[in-house]
Amino acid sequence: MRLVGLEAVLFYLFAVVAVLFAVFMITARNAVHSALLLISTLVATAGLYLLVNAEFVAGVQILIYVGGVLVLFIFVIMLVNVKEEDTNMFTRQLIVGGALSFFLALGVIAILLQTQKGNFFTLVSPSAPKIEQVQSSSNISPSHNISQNTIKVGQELYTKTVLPFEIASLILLVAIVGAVHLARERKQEKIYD
Amino acid sequence: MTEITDITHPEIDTNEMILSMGPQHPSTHGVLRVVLKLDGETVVDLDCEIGYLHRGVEKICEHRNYQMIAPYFDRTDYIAAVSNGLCYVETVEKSLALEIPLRAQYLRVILTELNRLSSHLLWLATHALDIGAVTVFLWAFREREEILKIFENFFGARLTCHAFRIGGMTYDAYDGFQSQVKEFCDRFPKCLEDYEIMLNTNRIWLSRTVGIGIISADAAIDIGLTGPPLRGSGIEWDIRKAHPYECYADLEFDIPYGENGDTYDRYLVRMEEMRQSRRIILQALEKLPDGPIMAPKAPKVVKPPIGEYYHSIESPKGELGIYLVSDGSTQPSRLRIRPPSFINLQALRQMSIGHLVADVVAIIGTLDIVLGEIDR
Amino acid sequence: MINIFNYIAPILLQAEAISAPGIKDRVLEGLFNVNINNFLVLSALLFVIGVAGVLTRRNVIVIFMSIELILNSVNINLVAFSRYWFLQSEGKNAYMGEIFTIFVIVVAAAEAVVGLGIVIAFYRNKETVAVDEIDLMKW
Amino acid sequence: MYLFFLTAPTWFSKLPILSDRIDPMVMDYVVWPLVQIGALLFVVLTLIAYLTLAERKISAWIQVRIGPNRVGPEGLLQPLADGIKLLLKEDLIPLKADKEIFVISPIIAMVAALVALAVIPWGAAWGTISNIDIGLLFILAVSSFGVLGIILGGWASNSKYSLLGALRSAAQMVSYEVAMGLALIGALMFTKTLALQDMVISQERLQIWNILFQPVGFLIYLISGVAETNRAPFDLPEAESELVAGYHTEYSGFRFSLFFIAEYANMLIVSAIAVTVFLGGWYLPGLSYLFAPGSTLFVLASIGVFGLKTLALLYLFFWLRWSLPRYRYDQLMELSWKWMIPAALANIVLTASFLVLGQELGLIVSQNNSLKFSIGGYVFLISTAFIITVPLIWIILGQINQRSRDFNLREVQPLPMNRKVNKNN
Repeated sequence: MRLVGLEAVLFYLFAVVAVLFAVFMITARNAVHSALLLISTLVATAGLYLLVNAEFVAGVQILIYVGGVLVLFIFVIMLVNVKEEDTNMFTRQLIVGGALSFFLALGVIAILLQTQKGNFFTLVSPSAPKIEQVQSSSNISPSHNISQNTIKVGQELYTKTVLPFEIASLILLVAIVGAVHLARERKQEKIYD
Repeated sequence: MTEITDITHPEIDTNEMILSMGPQHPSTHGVLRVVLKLDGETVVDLDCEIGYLHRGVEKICEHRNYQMIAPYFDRTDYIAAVSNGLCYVETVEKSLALEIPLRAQYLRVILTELNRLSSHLLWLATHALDIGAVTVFLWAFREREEILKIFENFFGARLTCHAFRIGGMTYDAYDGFQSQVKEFCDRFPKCLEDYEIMLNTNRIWLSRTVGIGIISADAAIDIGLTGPPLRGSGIEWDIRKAHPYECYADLEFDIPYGENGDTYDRYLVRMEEMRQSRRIILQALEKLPDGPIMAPKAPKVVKPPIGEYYHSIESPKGELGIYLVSDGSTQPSRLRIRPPSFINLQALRQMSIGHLVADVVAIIGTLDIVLGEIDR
Repeated sequence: MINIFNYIAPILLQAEAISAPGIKDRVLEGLFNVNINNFLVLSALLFVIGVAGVLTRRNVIVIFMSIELILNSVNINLVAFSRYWFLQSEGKNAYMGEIFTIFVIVVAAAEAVVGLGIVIAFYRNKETVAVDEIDLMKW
Repeated sequence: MYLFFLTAPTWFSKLPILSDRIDPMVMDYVVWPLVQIGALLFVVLTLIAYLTLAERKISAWIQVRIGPNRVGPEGLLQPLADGIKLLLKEDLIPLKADKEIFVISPIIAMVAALVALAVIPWGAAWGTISNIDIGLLFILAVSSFGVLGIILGGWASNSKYSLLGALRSAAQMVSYEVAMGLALIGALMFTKTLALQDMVISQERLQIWNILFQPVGFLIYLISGVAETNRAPFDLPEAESELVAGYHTEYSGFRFSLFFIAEYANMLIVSAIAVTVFLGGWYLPGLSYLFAPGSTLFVLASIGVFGLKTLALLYLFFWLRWSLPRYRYDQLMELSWKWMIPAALANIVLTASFLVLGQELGLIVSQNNSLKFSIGGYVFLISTAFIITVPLIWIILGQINQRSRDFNLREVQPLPMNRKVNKNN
């Protein structure tokens, strides 16, 4: 796997955006700002997925995360009417937590560098497979020169991973029922019971 | 209505939200301010703040001659100016025990019924607009325009129409008045059908009005509702029938009344009233006699005998009454208006609690209030 | 400071490269030659940022968002692995990483829904969303 | 990365002046998409401006008025005047508003609306800008992104009406997105692809419009599309009689116009997708007999066909808006969750069953990721769609919703179609 030229530039663009906005997200005072910054991170991540030819996952990422989950987050923030936190944005464990995460960062990156030693910053040998380049040929029927990612993912999803797929749908069902039960009000409960 | 609490300055409750609807709001029909206490979008409680249009008409009347008072009444309920003027002159005539010439009576009836049509058309227009049917709004205005043209020819004014004097009328009908009114009446049923095509069979309109703002007959009487809101609840009460004034006794018409007391019934009642008004106008046009338009005995200086007088008529909005206390001088000692909108507005709270914000708008529309009349 | 730099720099730039001539070119060339490791580092960074958010923030909704970020960082890895494996295995079982990502997204959505349901239920009773005030099992 | 952009017409790289100076590859893969994007943005933005005029004119005709007729001949320059007015207006930001989000949310709404234009198959071959693997998913994703602009704009205004509008639109758009997505799945079974251009091509190959197989899906998609774009009778987020102007109550001038453009662009997209998925896109039976497929004339004609179909649907949007009253919020939700979504699910199940049944009966052959029908297959699928699917879904849902009245929070009364008032003389 190797991204060169424009793709590498795009990778760094998306990566920097993702990391920067993630940092801003955990330091934003206002929860809605946090949500918006998280959205930016997620969209940048979707861009990364596109770079590695995972179009379907990128689409799902935006559709579900941005269109569903984050809208839900913003909805809840509006509902509970969270104002800017003027005094204590962080818990008392700020220093401990910060230090812990810093060491975690050091550890993870050190492990990465150790295990992947030799892979970093080295020129990839010419024999490494290149990113597919598909030349378009026909004017009329473009179906064969677009990615087949969705079809492939779909085929594997419904053949090899049917059982996990069903389990996932079960999880969603349980989540729906649970959320409805948790969030309904007392008077609604009274009416139903 | 004893449990009215002051919700304009409530304690903060996180589950409930105070929404101040008005005085600048597209659908409070003027400068009504409705303070809504919402749980989500459900109305938990509401309170009306009125008085933004208060001009002290009643107080002004105490310092004017009886003739000078009359134009003030065009400006209380400016949508139904003719009816309001009629009520005032009839009260004074009642106090003077004046007999009005028959031609003047018939002309008055024609004009007030035309005014009822224009008022109901405006109600239909704004009610439909509140619920989102924009087209009905402009269609109703098209017909109202015809009526206003007749008014302009007759009174010289479109909104604050005023031609009734104590003892009769100022002007007689202009040339072609009868044919113009006749022409309008011939065209009118087709227009009503048009509105009904747009609304009566429309599922959205039905689901927005049926079962909304229900008020029972007993509750309606307790609050003192009059006019279409009362009739919508199933009470057959119309002052034109119960205590006929002018020449209504000679004219044939039906009183429409509903059963369920919801917004849809009130809508149906008003639509039927428009048909009945047209019927009255056509009869009155046919029977319109010749003769004088001013009572010969009408005094130049009006000095009602000492006493208290109350007279009420069926204005488009309900029972419009004037209570007059005379001390024998040329100016009333006290003049009190019983505005139908003011009383009808009191039902808003009872009708809206438990409904959604959108229904409050529909209910304000169905009550057909005019702030000029409420605030006076 | 200089000592610390001397200690970290070889790890960052790889010891044998330092003495080599034209280091600048090599580093730049390496930098613009994105491979799986870059994805791994990015994912690790996002993961750590998410952990920091979970550990330090008071607002429980922001904590939830940080958890989403952590899951997302895992997804980056999975997708990158999927692509890596696609090229290594010539297409055999190549989409498992992406499928796994979809499952992670599903689980994240379910988790967010239930979590936010709890937040709303909690807010109704306590009128706060600060984690350090959520300190009773029952009230 | 794959090439998302479709190929340029053959004459483009041979253009007299440019081809001498620019490499043909660059011409085809850099210059041509840029030309396309520029042309598309110009056409679409002009079209949107004139859609506002069209809406005003059409509403005027419906309401027995004349409509704008002062600026230019027959009011044709009215959009220009409106634009200048909006640009010159004072740009107000409420004091207590959240400034950053207040500024950024109309941009989000507008960008989301315009980005989706990129993948719509405006015409055959080079008439389309790009054809991506996840076309439909991309449209749904981007339009769900546009919801954020509305929600955040309403929230950032720091006004109660705006907030209520934002909350309404959040709930409304999320629920109708579900119905919308499910309604499209039935059609996907016939096209077997998410790429929008390929969908049109598959309909061209079968020589039929998908609406004939998917009447229920089309209806659900259309209704959810109207709801998704916040148009009447589902314009609750901006219901002027209840919420003043909903989420854009506090917006003025250019920022307001961005929301406005986004609304019209969304209408355009919803109509275009309906045309692509259900109404055959640029495919018109007989078009290929008039012009040679692939020729420049053919492409231009296909763009014309697509445009006409889209404009017809847009007219439907206007027509609906000016003749129907507004739904109430809970009724809107009921329509989505109790009618649209179950109906869409039932449609999926029934469509899939009939497809499988057709294959078992040998009327339909599935090969190489595309379907082939015999005459009997067409008759079978169309007749089952209209004779079985439509009435069955209607009856089942009616029954279920009749029963579910007991569980309603609010009492629902049966709607009287012919209630009359009593009269007494």
